[in-house]
Amino acid sequence: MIWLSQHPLSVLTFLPLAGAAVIAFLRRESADRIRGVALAFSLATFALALKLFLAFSPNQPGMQFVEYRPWISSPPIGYHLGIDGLSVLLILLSAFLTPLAILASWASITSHVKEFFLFLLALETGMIGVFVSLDLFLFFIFWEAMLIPMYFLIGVWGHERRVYAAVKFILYTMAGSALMLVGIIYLYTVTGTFDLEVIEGLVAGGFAGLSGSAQTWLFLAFFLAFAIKVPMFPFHTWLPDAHVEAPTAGSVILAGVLLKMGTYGMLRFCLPLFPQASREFAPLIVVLAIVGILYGALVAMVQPDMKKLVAYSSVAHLGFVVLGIFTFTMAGIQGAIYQMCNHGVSTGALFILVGMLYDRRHTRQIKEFGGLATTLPIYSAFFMIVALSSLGLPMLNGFVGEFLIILGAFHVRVIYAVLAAVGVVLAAVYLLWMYQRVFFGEVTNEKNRKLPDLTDREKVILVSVVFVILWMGVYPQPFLRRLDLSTAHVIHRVKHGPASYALQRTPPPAEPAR
Amino acid sequence: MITVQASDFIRILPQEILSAFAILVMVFEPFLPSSRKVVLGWFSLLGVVAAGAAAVRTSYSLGPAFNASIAADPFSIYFIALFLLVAALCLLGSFNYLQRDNINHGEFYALILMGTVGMCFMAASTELIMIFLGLEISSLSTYVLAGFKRHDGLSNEASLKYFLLGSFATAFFLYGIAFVYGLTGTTNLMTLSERLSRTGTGGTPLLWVAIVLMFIGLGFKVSTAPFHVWTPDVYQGAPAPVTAFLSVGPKAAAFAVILRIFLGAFHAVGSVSFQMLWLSAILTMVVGNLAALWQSNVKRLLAYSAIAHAGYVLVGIAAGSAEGVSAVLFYLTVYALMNVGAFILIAPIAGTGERALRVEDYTGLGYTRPGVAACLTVFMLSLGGIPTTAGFLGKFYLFRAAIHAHLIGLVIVAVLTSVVSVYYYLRLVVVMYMREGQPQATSEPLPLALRVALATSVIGIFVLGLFPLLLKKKGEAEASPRHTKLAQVR
Amino acid sequence: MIAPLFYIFAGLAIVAALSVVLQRTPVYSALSLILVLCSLAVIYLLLGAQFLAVIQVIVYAGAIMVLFVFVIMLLNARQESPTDHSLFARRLGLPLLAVFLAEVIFVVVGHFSGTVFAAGATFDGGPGAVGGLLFRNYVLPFEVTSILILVAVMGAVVLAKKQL
Amino acid sequence: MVPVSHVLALSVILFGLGAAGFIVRRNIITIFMCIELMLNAVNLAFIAFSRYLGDPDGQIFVFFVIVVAAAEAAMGLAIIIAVQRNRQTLSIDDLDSMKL
Amino acid sequence: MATHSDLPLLLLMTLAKVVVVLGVLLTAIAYIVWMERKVVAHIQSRWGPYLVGPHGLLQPLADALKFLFKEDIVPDEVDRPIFWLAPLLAFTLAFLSISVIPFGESITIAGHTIPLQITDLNVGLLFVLAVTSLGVYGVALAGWSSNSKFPLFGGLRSSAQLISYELSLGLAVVSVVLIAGSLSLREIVEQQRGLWNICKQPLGFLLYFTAAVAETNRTPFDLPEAEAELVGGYHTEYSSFKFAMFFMAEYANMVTVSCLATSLFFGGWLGPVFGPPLVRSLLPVLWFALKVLAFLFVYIWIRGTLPRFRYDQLMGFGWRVMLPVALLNVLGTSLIVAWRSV
Repeated sequence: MIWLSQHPLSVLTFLPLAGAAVIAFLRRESADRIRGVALAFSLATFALALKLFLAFSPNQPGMQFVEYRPWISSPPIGYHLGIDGLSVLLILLSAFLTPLAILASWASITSHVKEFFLFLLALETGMIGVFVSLDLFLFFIFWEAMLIPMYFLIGVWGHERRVYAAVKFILYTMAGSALMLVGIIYLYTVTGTFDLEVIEGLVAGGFAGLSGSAQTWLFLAFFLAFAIKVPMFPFHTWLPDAHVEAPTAGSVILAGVLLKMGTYGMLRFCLPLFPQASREFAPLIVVLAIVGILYGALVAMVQPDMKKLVAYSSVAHLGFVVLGIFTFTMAGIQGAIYQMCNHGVSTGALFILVGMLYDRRHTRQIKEFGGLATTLPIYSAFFMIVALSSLGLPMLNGFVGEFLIILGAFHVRVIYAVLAAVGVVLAAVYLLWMYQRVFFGEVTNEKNRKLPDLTDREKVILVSVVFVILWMGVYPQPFLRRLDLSTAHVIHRVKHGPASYALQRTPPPAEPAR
Repeated sequence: MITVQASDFIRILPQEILSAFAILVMVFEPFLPSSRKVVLGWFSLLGVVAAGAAAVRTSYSLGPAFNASIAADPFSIYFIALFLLVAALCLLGSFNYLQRDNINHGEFYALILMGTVGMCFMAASTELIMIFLGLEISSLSTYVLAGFKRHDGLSNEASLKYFLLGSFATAFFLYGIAFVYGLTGTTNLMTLSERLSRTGTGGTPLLWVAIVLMFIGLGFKVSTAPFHVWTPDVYQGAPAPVTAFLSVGPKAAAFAVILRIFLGAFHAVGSVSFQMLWLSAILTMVVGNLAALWQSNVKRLLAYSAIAHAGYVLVGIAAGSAEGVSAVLFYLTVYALMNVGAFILIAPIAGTGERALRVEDYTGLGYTRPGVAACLTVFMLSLGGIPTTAGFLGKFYLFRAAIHAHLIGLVIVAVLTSVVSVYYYLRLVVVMYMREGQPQATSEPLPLALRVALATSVIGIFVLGLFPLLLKKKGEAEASPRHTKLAQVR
Repeated sequence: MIAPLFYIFAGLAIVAALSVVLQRTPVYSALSLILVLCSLAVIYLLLGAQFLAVIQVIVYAGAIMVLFVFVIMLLNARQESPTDHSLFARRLGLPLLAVFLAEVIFVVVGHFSGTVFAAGATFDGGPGAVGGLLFRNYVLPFEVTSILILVAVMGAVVLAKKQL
Repeated sequence: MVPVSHVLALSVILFGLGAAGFIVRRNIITIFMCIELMLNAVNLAFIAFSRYLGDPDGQIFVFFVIVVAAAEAAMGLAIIIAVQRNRQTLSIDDLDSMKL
Repeated sequence: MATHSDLPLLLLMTLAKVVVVLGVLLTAIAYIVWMERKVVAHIQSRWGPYLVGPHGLLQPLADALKFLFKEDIVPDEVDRPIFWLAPLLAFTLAFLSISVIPFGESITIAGHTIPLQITDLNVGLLFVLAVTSLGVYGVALAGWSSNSKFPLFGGLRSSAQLISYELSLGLAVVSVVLIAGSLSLREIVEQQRGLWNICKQPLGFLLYFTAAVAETNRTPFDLPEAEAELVGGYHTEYSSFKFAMFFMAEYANMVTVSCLATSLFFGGWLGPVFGPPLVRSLLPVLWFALKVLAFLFVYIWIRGTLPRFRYDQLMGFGWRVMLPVALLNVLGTSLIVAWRSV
């Protein structure tokens, strides 16, 4: 037990996997017990994550709760875990969304229940693992391993074109990460370690082994992987397919967490490790991000399918995040991180809402609906709040993030801020227009007249989401406070490049003894 | 007169024991009724285990034997252990198959053992004559095994194609040896290496010719492009457990020979063999992976995948370093586990006469036979190189060695093609889990022997995927301190 | 004495080898091959390898080729019918092969240009010499050959016997 | 005396003819015979080198090649018989039942 | 090794020897046929040839004329080149192996010592084996090229038979070689001065002779031309001179095999030698000829008394009896040789 309390990150990471293992031994027929176990484990994980979040000290620089243990001695790969403000938020987000996803699929998943929840929990381990790894190799393992459960979630429990979507998803992501693997190995051959902190220290100390062109290529290798994952504008085509075809839980996790891994990777790896290249490529990336914002918004506007609309809105929102990151300003990056969480919560919630409607009507076409506000009043109210959060209404969470990002962009170039603001307006247009068509007016389709309103389980989900939305909108301080040092650190690294940063905050782990 | 000592015999103890068991199998064969031939199978398995024990014994008295024509060094012990593992898995996987397809003849087991003997000799020999003989023993055994379903046209055809192209390749290999001999006056690898570096004949075009010829010959055996054309037909036509055997055993043995010859004896020659390996690696990876995309027959699909994997191994060899060698050794073991596993699993799925072999036949298998499908999924993921499976770490080590040797372009081709490969590996997973319908595949329960073999492979894949050093340390011992030591005996 | 004989039999061997390749009837190919083998045996003899020359005739011409002829007769293999299945192989393979072999000849001739065989004082190609080597230096390969032959026998029986 | 290169040239020519025959011929028995032709070319090279180096070891190789050729012949012809029995053909072009 | 100055003379002498041996052999063959007919006739209480010449002694000549002048029929469907080649091959090979057999010690003419042997190879015995191993082709190709059912069967049978019995034959010879430690026939003969090999290798001789009878397709192993089943066997379609060539080849083979048996087991030309130098050098030839003649008589005698085997009996006997016994014989001999040399 003492060991467990001393290794909170390991426990947190592998608790869901333990749950998956338990489920593996449950009988296939007892579906409810399986669901219960899954929920219990995910809630336990969430509790742990919350405890970790609270225990995380906002004033202490560097990584916290560090665990180090040599794993493979040749090449020296360490089981190196640790979190900073950035990861603690994302872990919390993952741990929060997983129980919601489980609840959201409680009734809608009826076939192969056992496998479904098994994969879902395994997926959670993968996600948390990605956020806690401080060893490039370990990170890569979680990064790739996570694809498999997601692939199954989409491919087995998805909608009509699920196989296509699943394969497209996995191939796109793997193509990107394959090059990242080459980059990681190359980085290792140059520096002799996979340890993120050690490499970062070397780079900051003006490490001579990494020439300018090597840095550029490495940056591109890493960035491509992350850009595909985000997805940034020209690499986004897998996203609508995957989101639309995935089951609700899949979409929630996909939009809520998986996309964040891309932006997380940029912050964690691209910027600190390759500062010079990051600075060089920033203008191009910012432009792409803005294109993504506008393109995503415009395409979302014309979607006849609600889920697809939400999916494209993700492209736009993540454009914001990338824009914020590559402003290299405190406000921009903080806003970006905050927006990552917001998007996770509100888009996740939107997918859950669309999923609920789909469970009732087995369609997501906007034209099939109309006047739902009269038949489903509670549902409509929740939908409204979430939609407003997503479009960035002040007092709700979306506003804080978008505001900070636009602020950051403003510092770089005014035109960026203006264009981003146009994106915000467009978001309002497509969300509200959709809301209007679906919920207002007369009930046009007879099938919609007799729909049951929310069940208690659904209410629990939505209430918790709305609670978070409000809290994050009204009182962002607890979150932002924990980001300060991490953000400052990233900015320092990227701005001052390999020039002067000599501060070694945590001693690099000693070379493992044989 | 004849200077043969007792230690000489201890240094080839595994081979001796295997041969003895093979002969005993033949002796007992006529006395067993057809229904009880499986006893011979278990007996052969016993022989493999005994040979394993013998290999342990041999590892305590390392050194050259029989006038330095063979060496018991860590390198050879490693490969012998690998071959024994492959033989054991294939034996376990074949018991039921033989009975079911009514080809339950004792010769099968004897041939598997003999083939293993040949492969052991290939890996252990430091004399080109012995390598050649080992190659022939393993080849002849596998030619017969490929055609073991005598009344099946496909099996005949496989056997014939394997035989014709194999002999063709052998001729090239031999011709290469002839030129090496003509140039250096020796066929002993150690002497050869010495003479090459001492006389500086390394650069002569004649040696290049010899190297190219030998590489063509060995390239056929490991099925690198463009010498791979036989592979799909042979793998498809041969009985599935045999395919398992010949997709790994002779291939690994030929790689052992390539390592010994190209990195050991010819290391002084350098550039030509490197260019060749490099080019061949790229071609093989691209051809194997792209061709696999269009296959609808599972065995053919895996055949092209096996071609592609030869390409990955070549990446490690092209690195030309001790690191590369150790990566290759590790990878070959991993490859053995996953490929043998996949092929022996195909057999019970395909049913009597191997009817259900199309990818579509696997529809819904994930639900009708969850265990089988899960195993197959593990093999596919490992073949595709997904982390936490050994397949990933294997590739990782190969790529690391190559990047260390500044072969970045090669590695990029390798990773991209391996992404392509994920597509076709996942096709099986897709049909098993994501398509509705009743599987064409049979649903008889797996026999115990097969379960043991599969469990070994799956557990091995995960254990090596997470704790590679259990094996990797060994692999490194073999390759260190310098790869040039390969041909020498400590 | 040796040189003219060599060129005569070398020429014979080439012509016969061409005939092996060009004949459409397997029996003719087989007979041409026997001719090649015998010419080569003579060349071996000229090069001082008496034992191998005789072995060549006994084993190759007398056993292996008999087996071929026997199988040709058993399967009644008559003239092969030309097909264009292999057009690709011919178009691509033959030129490649030709280029490669021309290069090999060029390299080989270049490498050994001007060298003649040393006067064969140290060279003994009789059965005693070969046998001595075989049982002293090459005793392991010799013994391993028995495994090879066992495999071949077993294989031939497994594949060709009517009833096992 | 005959120059070494002439003997080797003969060897290469024979090898090449064998390889060409392997590609061109359609009858599997003939193809097999072409392989034998190649092996003989190899043997010739060995004997030439052996004589050239004054080293009898090369002859040992020839001895083993002949033994192997015999084993291969036994095996190969058995395979050919098995094929003929099941497929009633000796043409390599008819043995294409496995394309895709 | 001959030096260059000797070369023309050597060639000339060799040529002369070839001509002489060939002449003698051809005549001998003719009269062996006559002898066979006579002996078999007497065994069967008949007279045999009696009309042409005294005791039918000119009968061989008449036969030869008949063969030469009969119409040479070549059926339509035959494979012509091979149909021609087969008898030629059989004939040539049969006569080739005689070239290494020593039929006497040596003869000295005008200061030159001429060994009574066409060539003395140090691998002479192997040469004989090599040539006999090629003998299959004549028969097999004859059967094949006739493009006719019975000849084909005859040819196949004969090939199988030759291959099967060649092994035992070779192994029997190997045991002699083991004792002699040489492959040169001259040396093997010389070594028998004290004791003939038949005393050391009785089993070997039995094996050799049985296999030899089978190798020459003689009764009781004359399956390839078993008239009852196969009409005339492989030479059914042959007529006239081509048939004669087969015919002569068969008898030449008999002679060769007998010569070899004499050299290997019965001391070759060895025998009591006396008289003037010329007689001294010619007497061995006489001994040799007599021994060979004795063997030929045994051949004929067997033909006259034993019935023919059935085909499966023949193969079974070859593989299940002859081969194992021959192997054991080699094993035993080599053990004794090894034990002696220690």
